[in-house]
Amino acid sequence: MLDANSILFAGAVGLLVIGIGGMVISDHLYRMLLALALAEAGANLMLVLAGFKWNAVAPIVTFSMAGTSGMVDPVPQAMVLTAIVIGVGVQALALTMIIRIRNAYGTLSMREIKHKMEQDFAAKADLPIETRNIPARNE
Amino acid sequence: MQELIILTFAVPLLLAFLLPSLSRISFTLSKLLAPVVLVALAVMVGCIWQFHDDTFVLHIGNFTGPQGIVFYIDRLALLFAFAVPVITVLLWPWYFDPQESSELKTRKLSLTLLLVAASAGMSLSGDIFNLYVFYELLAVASYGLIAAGDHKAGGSSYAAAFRYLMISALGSVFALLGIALIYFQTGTLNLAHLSEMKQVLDSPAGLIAFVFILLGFGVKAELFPVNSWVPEAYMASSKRVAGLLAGLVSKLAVLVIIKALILIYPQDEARQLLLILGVIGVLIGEFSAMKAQDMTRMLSWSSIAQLGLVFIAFSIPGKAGMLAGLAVALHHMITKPALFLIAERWGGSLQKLTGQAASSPLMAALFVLFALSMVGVPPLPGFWAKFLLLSGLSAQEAWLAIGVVLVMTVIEANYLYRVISSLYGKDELQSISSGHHKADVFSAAILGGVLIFSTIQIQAIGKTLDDIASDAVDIKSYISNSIGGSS
Amino acid sequence: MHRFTSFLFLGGFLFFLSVLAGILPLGDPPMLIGQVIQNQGATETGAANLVTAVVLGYRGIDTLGELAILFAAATAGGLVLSSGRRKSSVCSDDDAGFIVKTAAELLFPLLVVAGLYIVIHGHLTPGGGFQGGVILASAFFLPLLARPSAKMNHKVMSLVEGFSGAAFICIGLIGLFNHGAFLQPFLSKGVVGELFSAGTLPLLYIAVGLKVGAELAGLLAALNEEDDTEEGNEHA
Amino acid sequence: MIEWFLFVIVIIMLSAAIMAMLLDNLLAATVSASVVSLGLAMVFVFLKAPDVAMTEAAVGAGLSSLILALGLKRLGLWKLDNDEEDNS
Repeated sequence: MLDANSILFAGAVGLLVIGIGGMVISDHLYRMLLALALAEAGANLMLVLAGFKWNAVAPIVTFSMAGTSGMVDPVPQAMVLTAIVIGVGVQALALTMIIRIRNAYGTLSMREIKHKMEQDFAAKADLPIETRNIPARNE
Repeated sequence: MQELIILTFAVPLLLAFLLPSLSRISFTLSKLLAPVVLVALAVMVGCIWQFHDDTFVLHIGNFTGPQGIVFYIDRLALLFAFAVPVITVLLWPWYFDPQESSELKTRKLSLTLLLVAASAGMSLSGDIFNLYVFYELLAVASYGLIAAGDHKAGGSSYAAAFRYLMISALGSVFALLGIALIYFQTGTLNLAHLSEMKQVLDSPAGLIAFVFILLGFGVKAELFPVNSWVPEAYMASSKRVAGLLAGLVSKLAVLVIIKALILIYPQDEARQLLLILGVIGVLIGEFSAMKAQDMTRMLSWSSIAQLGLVFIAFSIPGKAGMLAGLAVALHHMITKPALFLIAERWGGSLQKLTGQAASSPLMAALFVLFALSMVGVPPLPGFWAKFLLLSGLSAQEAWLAIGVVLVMTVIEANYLYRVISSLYGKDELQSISSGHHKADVFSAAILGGVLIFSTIQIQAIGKTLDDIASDAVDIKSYISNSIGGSS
Repeated sequence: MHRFTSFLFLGGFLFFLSVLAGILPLGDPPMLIGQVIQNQGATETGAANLVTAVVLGYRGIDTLGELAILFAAATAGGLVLSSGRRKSSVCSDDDAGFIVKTAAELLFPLLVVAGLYIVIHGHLTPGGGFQGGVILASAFFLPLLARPSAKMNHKVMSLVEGFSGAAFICIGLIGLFNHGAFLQPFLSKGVVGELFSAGTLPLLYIAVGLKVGAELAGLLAALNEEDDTEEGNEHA
Repeated sequence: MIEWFLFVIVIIMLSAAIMAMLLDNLLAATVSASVVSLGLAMVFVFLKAPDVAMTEAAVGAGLSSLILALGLKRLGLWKLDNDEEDNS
């Protein structure tokens, strides 16, 4: 019942579902960013699991066992290294955008931001601004 | 000679790294150096195309066998490796807002070069994780370019870029997951090696991996469920960037999906899925384009619809599908950037366009030309693309899809005619907008020239495409070329 | 409605993934290329740490792509943060406390040494350019945290990040022109397990370490810089 | 034995992840997210992936938290208590 592989698989799936769920459902920009980090963590765990072999050793050749089999697969580990660093780069970039959005619109709610963005577009394209609320900006 | 093809990836990257230091010495130099290098690269690819008939394979780091990364260079890859620098030079940010600091401009140039490097890598690579890495590079560079916005965008460019980033990052998680699932089952990443083992992936788990990969790479290919970013991003960014993303970047994402489809997933289920998503994309795109009130949004939605057509075409099995898909994709690659260039000044409300043809007759004429080709009026290449698509579909007896394509063509003609009629309409309360920038006119005119040239040379082009298509669907030689039959 | 579809989607996602748990060969993967690399990796590249062999040897171009992604993220981040900003010389000069300042001075050399050590031994032991680069980045960021008025030297920064990335590509191009394939390892492979072994891989890792360190330090510094535009919006 | 250990780590990770999504205080949510990274780093050690574990600890738990913290400070959301509502 309690087998290490299924525990870790469940952990990866859990992180993925929580992360993706958070990204889809949340309305707060910063929380979407946290959710993205969680989802990436889940995907990374899944990738490492894809190369994991039970009862094997880490993929480092030592003098005692050079060349023998029974190491875990190094390829997914290398891929995860890449994916982790990519993830943090994207995260930092997203954070700079959040800071700018807040400066421009003064809010961090996705729904309000979308609304204001549409108004900006309408103003830019010389279209009548939708009259749902907020009077037309006059600059 | 032929191994120099790697330079199409390495040199733009090198230049992008060094550009910030270079522009401290002279900004003009760094602004002009990059297009020159890109043109030289395009010439080099042209030479390789001319003098090397055979498909060849580059083993990066000389690690032969499926454990290393392979660049697989056939005619299809060369075609894209040629198109990437050419289209980029045409859409190069030649002019800037005078208020921007030179540091900011340099950053934009660097990002554009990174986009070129990633695109070149994507057109050549034959390794699924390597493709993912290049795709991410493409994505990050395009976030930056969209966030840079155009001078009027304000906060909306950040908002659009952030929403795009979130969708794209979600897609990347899916793509990574798909690659993990594939690796779980096969233990390899090389496309040819995977193709050899495709029966392993002919299972529910394999198909789930395909769906994940489709969702991941579909973001940039403007595939149906993950394309809500498209109109916003194109509205917010400068039209040159929009043209680059719609014309070039989307095609490279499509290329990845097609490689996966042809080499790894020949099942009917995968093709059906692509067909359904493509049809939905066409329906949503054309109807939304019809409702659009401004030109940029209309072009964005029509881009989604055109890519839907591309997916419908590629869902036809065998060479017919490859040929039709290539034709539609290449046609879109030429027309959409040109239309976005035209929309640089005319991107606003459609009503304000009334009578603008008088102020800029050349651009109006070009718009008419591209619109006619997009609808598919006979002598123009767009007609032949749609003809190939429809004949391929009728061979498959996919009558529903044919009906959708035909009806949507009528709708497309309807909204494009609306624009044309207002362009040439007479209206006294016109507000002449400032004219097009010279660089825009020049690039659009070149693209128009290409379109007319291909109308004249349609037979030669048809034959070349036919060769490329039959190469591309030849899985056996793909496998034997890249891993030499041994594994 | 949106919430409902989201939950539906998540439910389907969860269902598919749980079904997969039964199908996938958990704990006993096929490892086709992994096995090959285990057998040949150490002799082909000369690196004892096979993950390094994969990262810089077999999949070196992935790593180059990744450096490019970091560069793109840093460039785009700088673009986003610097556009439309009025240059302000007024910096909030509230110094960090005594502890942070002293710790920064003490830790700086330690972190630099540790970072370099990890980078240089990347082909022998766990660690390498990414991990060491992150430590280097934090080392160079620490003084900024201690003294907010200090500014990072952008000119040096862009030189380091430009030339370390260029060095990686140039090593690759030397491989192409002298030995036939892009990023082909050259130089003597030495004895597996010794510091001076594995040919060009340690050089590549040094380039990676410097590049990662410079990019991340630049990003951190950009995020740390206050600008006056947001003061006005603070309570908007 | 080792299964139980992994079980506990996974439970901690998942609950920290849920907390990161539900906590109103964004600083606390950020800390929860870095707890997830730390747990993940431990899991990677058990998965015989020392390189990945080091990277995850340095990047995921360290650098990423630092970046997020700097961001929180600039966004003006750096609050230790919950008096003010935030629009999550």
